[in-house]
Amino acid sequence: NVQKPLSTTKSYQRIITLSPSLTETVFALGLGARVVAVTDYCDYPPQAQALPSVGSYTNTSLEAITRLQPDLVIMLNGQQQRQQQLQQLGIKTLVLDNSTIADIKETIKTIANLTGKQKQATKLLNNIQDQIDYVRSKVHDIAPVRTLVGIAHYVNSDQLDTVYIAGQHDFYNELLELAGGVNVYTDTTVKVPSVSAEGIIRMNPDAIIDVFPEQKDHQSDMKQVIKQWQTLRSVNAVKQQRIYIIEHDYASIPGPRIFKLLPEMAQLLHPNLDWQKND
Amino acid sequence: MIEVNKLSVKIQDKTLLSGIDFHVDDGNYWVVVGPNGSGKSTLLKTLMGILPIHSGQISLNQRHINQYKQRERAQLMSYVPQNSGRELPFSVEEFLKMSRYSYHSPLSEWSNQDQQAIEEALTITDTQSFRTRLMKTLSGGECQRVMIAAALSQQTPLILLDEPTSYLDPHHQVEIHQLINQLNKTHQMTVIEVSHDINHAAHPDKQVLALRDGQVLWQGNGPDLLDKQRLKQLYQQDFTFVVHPTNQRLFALAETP
Amino acid sequence: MIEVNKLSVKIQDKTLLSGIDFHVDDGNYWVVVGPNGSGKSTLLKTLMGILPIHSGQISLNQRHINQYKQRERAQLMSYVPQNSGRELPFSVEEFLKMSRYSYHSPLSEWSNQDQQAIEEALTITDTQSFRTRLMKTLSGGECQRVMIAAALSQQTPLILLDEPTSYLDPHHQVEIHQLINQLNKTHQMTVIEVSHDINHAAHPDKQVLALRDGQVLWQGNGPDLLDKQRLKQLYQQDFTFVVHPTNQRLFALAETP
Amino acid sequence: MTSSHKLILITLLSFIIAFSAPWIGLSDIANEIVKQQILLDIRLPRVMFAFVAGAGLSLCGMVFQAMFHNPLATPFTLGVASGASFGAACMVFAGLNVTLLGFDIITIGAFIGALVAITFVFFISQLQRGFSSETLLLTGVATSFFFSSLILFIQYLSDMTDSFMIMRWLMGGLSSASYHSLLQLIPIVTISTAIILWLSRELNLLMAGDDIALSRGVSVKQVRYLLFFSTSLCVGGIVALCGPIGFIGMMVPHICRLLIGTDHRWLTPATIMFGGGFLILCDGIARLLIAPAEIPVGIITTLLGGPFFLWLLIKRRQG
Amino acid sequence: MTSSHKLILITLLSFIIAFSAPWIGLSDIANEIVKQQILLDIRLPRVMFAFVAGAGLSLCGMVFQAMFHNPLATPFTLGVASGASFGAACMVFAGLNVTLLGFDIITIGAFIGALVAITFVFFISQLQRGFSSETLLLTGVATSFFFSSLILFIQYLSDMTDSFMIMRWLMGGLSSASYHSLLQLIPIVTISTAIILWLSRELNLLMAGDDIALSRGVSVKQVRYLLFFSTSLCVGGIVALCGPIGFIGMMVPHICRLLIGTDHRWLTPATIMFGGGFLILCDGIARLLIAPAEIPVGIITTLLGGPFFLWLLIKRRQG
Ligand SMILES: Nc1ncnc2c1ncn2[C@@H]1O[C@H](COP(=O)(O)OP(=O)(O)OP(=O)(O)O)[C@@H](O)[C@H]1O
Ligand SMILES: Nc1ncnc2c1ncn2[C@@H]1O[C@H](COP(=O)(O)OP(=O)(O)OP(=O)(O)O)[C@@H](O)[C@H]1O
Ligand SMILES: [Mg+2]
Ligand SMILES: [Mg+2]
Repeated sequence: NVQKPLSTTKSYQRIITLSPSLTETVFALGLGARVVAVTDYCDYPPQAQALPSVGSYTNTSLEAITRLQPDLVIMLNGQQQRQQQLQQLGIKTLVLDNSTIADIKETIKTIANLTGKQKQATKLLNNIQDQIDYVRSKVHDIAPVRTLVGIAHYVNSDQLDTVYIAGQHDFYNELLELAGGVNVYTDTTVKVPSVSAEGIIRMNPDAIIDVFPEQKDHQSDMKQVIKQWQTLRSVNAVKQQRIYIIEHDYASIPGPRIFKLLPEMAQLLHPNLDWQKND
Repeated sequence: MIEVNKLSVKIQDKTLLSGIDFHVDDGNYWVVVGPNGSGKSTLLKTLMGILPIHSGQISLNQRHINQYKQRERAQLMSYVPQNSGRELPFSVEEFLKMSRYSYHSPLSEWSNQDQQAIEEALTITDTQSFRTRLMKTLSGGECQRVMIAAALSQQTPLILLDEPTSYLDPHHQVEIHQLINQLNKTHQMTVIEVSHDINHAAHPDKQVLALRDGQVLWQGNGPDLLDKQRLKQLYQQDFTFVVHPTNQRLFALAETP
Repeated sequence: MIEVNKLSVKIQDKTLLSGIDFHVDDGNYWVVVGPNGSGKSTLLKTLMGILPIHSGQISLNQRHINQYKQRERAQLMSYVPQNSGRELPFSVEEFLKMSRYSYHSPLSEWSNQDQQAIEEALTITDTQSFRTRLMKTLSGGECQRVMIAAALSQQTPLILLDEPTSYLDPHHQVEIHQLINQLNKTHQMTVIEVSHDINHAAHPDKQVLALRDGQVLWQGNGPDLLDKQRLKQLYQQDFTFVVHPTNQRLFALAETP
Repeated sequence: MTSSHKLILITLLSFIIAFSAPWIGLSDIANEIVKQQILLDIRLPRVMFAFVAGAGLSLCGMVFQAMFHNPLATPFTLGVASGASFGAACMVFAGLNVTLLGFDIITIGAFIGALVAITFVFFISQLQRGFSSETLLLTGVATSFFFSSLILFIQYLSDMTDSFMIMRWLMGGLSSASYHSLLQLIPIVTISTAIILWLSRELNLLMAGDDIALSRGVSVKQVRYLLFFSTSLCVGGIVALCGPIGFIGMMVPHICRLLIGTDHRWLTPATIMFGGGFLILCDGIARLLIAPAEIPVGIITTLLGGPFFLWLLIKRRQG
Repeated sequence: MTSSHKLILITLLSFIIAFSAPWIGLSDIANEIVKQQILLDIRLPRVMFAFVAGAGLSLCGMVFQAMFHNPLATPFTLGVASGASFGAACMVFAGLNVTLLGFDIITIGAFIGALVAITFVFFISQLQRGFSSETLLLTGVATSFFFSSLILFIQYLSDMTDSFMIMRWLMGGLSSASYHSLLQLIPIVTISTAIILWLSRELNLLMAGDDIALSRGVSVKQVRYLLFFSTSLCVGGIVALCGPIGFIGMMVPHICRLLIGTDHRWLTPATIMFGGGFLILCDGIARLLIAPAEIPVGIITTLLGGPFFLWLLIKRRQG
């Protein structure tokens, strides 16, 4: 039983979003008042935290959703199995993808179209485009910096263990290129490659950007992280002290705020440019 | 009942039996004798379908034995293996009930007849008192008697016994042999028994198959086994003979140098 | 050599042996007889340290047996269990080598003496030809002989044998008994053997311990066992006696009704 | 207490759990329609699904343990589950979103994976002349490892989202239960259960060893093939629909053995009842303990079943 | 070929692998200093670490299989590994950042977890009067399940990143190898190996059954305790430092048994050599196959070892 296309005229009033990035997008479009529930990890904006939860990202409760009688459930395409079950219960669903920059923009448009928030969407998208254009204008004729983007590794030890880095497929890679860098990892087979010391020494990046999504309940201190990287004495980035750490709660959420990473990355990679002008 | 023709049995290129020819009529009592490793157990296992025939053939009631389903075979013959049963996780009664397998379909009820078969077997092997004991807690001789009881519960016209009286004390040895004799005589049960007791084999009502190195050395009537020459050839052992005081038959005693 | 005082043995509240008193001198040959389930195997296992003493005591060379390390015990006594060995994943030679355990530390070399002990055991039990065979491919009697060979390889002054001649053909029965007699006579080896063969037990050089229901019914010199009354009491079985033609001693035959 | 009394008690408890499970924690819902929907469309199929899956997994575990004389055997030992998981992982990785004959593609992938694993193990065991239990076991274990590492490999190749989905799938769970999936599961489990119940007496005899089984009239080889294929299919089906739930298949048979003994004519029904009821219970707790969120059911089965098993074990030994 | 020849061959192969592994794939690096750093600071300790860990895990697997007469036993069967993993997961979850006596907190947590599991299993087995192998085995399995589900629970409670870390840790791997961790591992593994080598003959006798072992002079109970504690500590140490690497401990002993037979005086050294060499080989492949990225070593061990094992199994049966 395939669901009928969602109506663009009916204005959905009871929305449940099943991932942090979707929650953020929905709120950014000014739909906050229509959201009746979110998931455990949706803690931005703060209003979202006050809403009831229907479980975690991988483990949402069918029963909890049904109890709230939503008229639309928005989810990412990793949660398809839930979609089928919700459809069987007669609940409308919307499945979206947020894995690339284009996808993130498309998500904003799609949700806006279904909820009559086209105006807010245009504003949000223009805002994003401005940010992109501004950074691009600054870095477009400068040689890109060979950069390694670390996205996860264990920090509470002296030794650098396995590091998961941005591959060629994700939005970090896109952001990096927009910010005037180029990914030192060029292979395309592995989406989230893991490397150890030897691999990093081989790739020999000129800069290292280590992204940490959140630091709320962890006391791991960033000096320790720097120390870990410094064990790789022969790497250019270490020699030139170009190890940068980015810590933001939004750094791993592919929602509208992810674009804030762009100017930050660009400034780290090209500190000599004039970044004073405000946008 | 059983016709064995040019039977040979191999395990991984090793010949355990070759050119075995003999036949067993209904109601016969055969004793298989021979030195250790001569293939006696192998013969019983092959009859029971545990080891495959390599060449030659065995027919049971004029039908090739491989044409029987295992269940049909089990209704015709039961088997007491040599040296086994001591590690089984069952109680004696459970184990005996399992012997009635071939008479049942999954849905059939446990009948009076089944229960009677078991009770009889328990009584005549003197094992009633172990009924609820776990097999693995029995002594060697107790376990051996339970194994015999299990085979008897199967109520088959033919029974294969591999050294059934090993581990039995003199009283139970006599009793079990008495019992088998009686089954053979009054119920026409056909018996094939492996034994190292030549005086037991030499009984006039019994026939003897003497194996050596996987071949038949001799077969004939029981009393004819008691021949100095023949026994010497079979076992490489000298015997002297005395006359048994009660039955007046010859009784062989192994000579010790 | 061994002194057993008021020994009793229990398994989970069940008394297997109680009030056992006997003592074994150096060079004695004791035969333990008794009906099935009378506790013969239990006694040997307790002596060997496989079952714990519940009350009473056993001393070995005037020292309480629990004061010996297991390794020291194994240098003083070896053991042939009843019914075992048929599932072992070793070759015969490997298994025999394992018998020399107590003479070695992890670093000590395999000595000529070790090899000689094994070769001798292989030869006298007639098992040389199985040397490289896996234990689990042997026939019942072959395996039994290997178990005896393994105990002999241990070269102890005392040997415990639990029905060592079960499964053996007449020739090997004679041979093994011959062998044990000889070890007892010429090497002063102390022997405790469990047997159901009362004629074997009734030899003048042997002493007999008769168990019934976990208690000592009688103990004394071998020939004194052959008493109609005593045997009846022990086994609930009647015997007649003939005179053995070669050694002129009494020979008991179980009466069949 | 005799075995039959114990069996009746287990069955009764199991039914009480089954019939009360759907009703718990519903009182706070005012809206009758919502209540109906939750009860009929969500909980009822889920409870039934839990019963069928729990019963099936426990039963297959019991069969494998008896057949291989090995207390460590599980329904997953012969590689069926890892084959199924591999199939599922492939489908997640390929990212297809198709429904064929009413089955979603992950389920189909899992079932094909299970079949491939079964065929492979069977074929290898044939190459080895005969079907001896130890080599079959080792072949199964090697196969299981092999598929597991292929899964790891796929997980390694995929992005974080897919990798999470695969991990989630590997944890197993009943959240995909619906009338639809129930209808898919029931025939497979019923047929396998029927075959196994049919072969209870043969299972007892297999435990006594091949020689004794043969001499009592069991066609050992055929029975073993039949058991191998029917349990494997059953496990394949269950794993395809709800992922591997480890503890049930391994420990429920042991618990039941401690409760009711080793005779398969009692053990088989007891295992079915206990396994089914136990999974319903655990799933209920998993759903309600920190509602609205759900705890993966595998956590509850173990945290509840593990101590219970140890308690039984100690009690038996000391008693 | 006699056993001693085979052992020499295995040792030789293992050494060739060990000595060539650090040198492969270095030629394309022009910078001599970089080359030196990779060779001395990264590869050398890693190769040595791989040898020690591989040898240790295989050896413990071999001991457990012999001690329990069970081909499915692994160094992880008695719950040591899941205890260690649980300890590690706790530390990841708590997010502490302390170094004690030169050990980082995860390692300490893992080791404490292992000790807790060992003590628990030991204590339970004591409650059951005696130390019979089947109940010990089942106790261990239940314990193992129990800790595993506690891990799942922690994973469930933690956020995505932590949960990803724990998952990663559970895959196991050698990338944390350094001279530092090597120095921590060597004493534990060396002592345990020495004890096990010392008890080779006792292991043979345990395989023959307790009665025979006792009558040959083995103090069965003491030997079993000694083996239990020394293997458990060894496994605990290895798992604490490089996570559970499953295949090695289960399958390498079986491979070696097929190669060299069941006599532990040959099997023990062969298992050490093969296990060590094999893990170096697999780790090398894992590092180099898609360099600069790395594949988890567990994938390679299984994809390489599984087919090899099956091939040996078929060959023996047919030969
Ligand atoms: N799997 C096997 N592989 C190789 N040889 C075997 C195998 N099984 C049995 N044999 C050999 O076949 C021969 C016959 O064995 P069988 O068990 O039939 O002897 P038996 O006459 O019953 O001896 P016993 O009187 O000792 O019981 C023996 O020499 C035995 O070693
Ligand atoms: N684990 C156990 N639990 C309960 N009873 C046992 C256990 N082990 C042995 N028994 C009983 O103890 C008694 C003595 O056993 P034992 O094995 O010593 O007898 P035995 O004299 O060697 O007999 P046999 O001549 O049959 O070998 C037997 O009645 C046996 O059933
Ligand atoms: Mg035989
Ligand atoms: Mg006995």
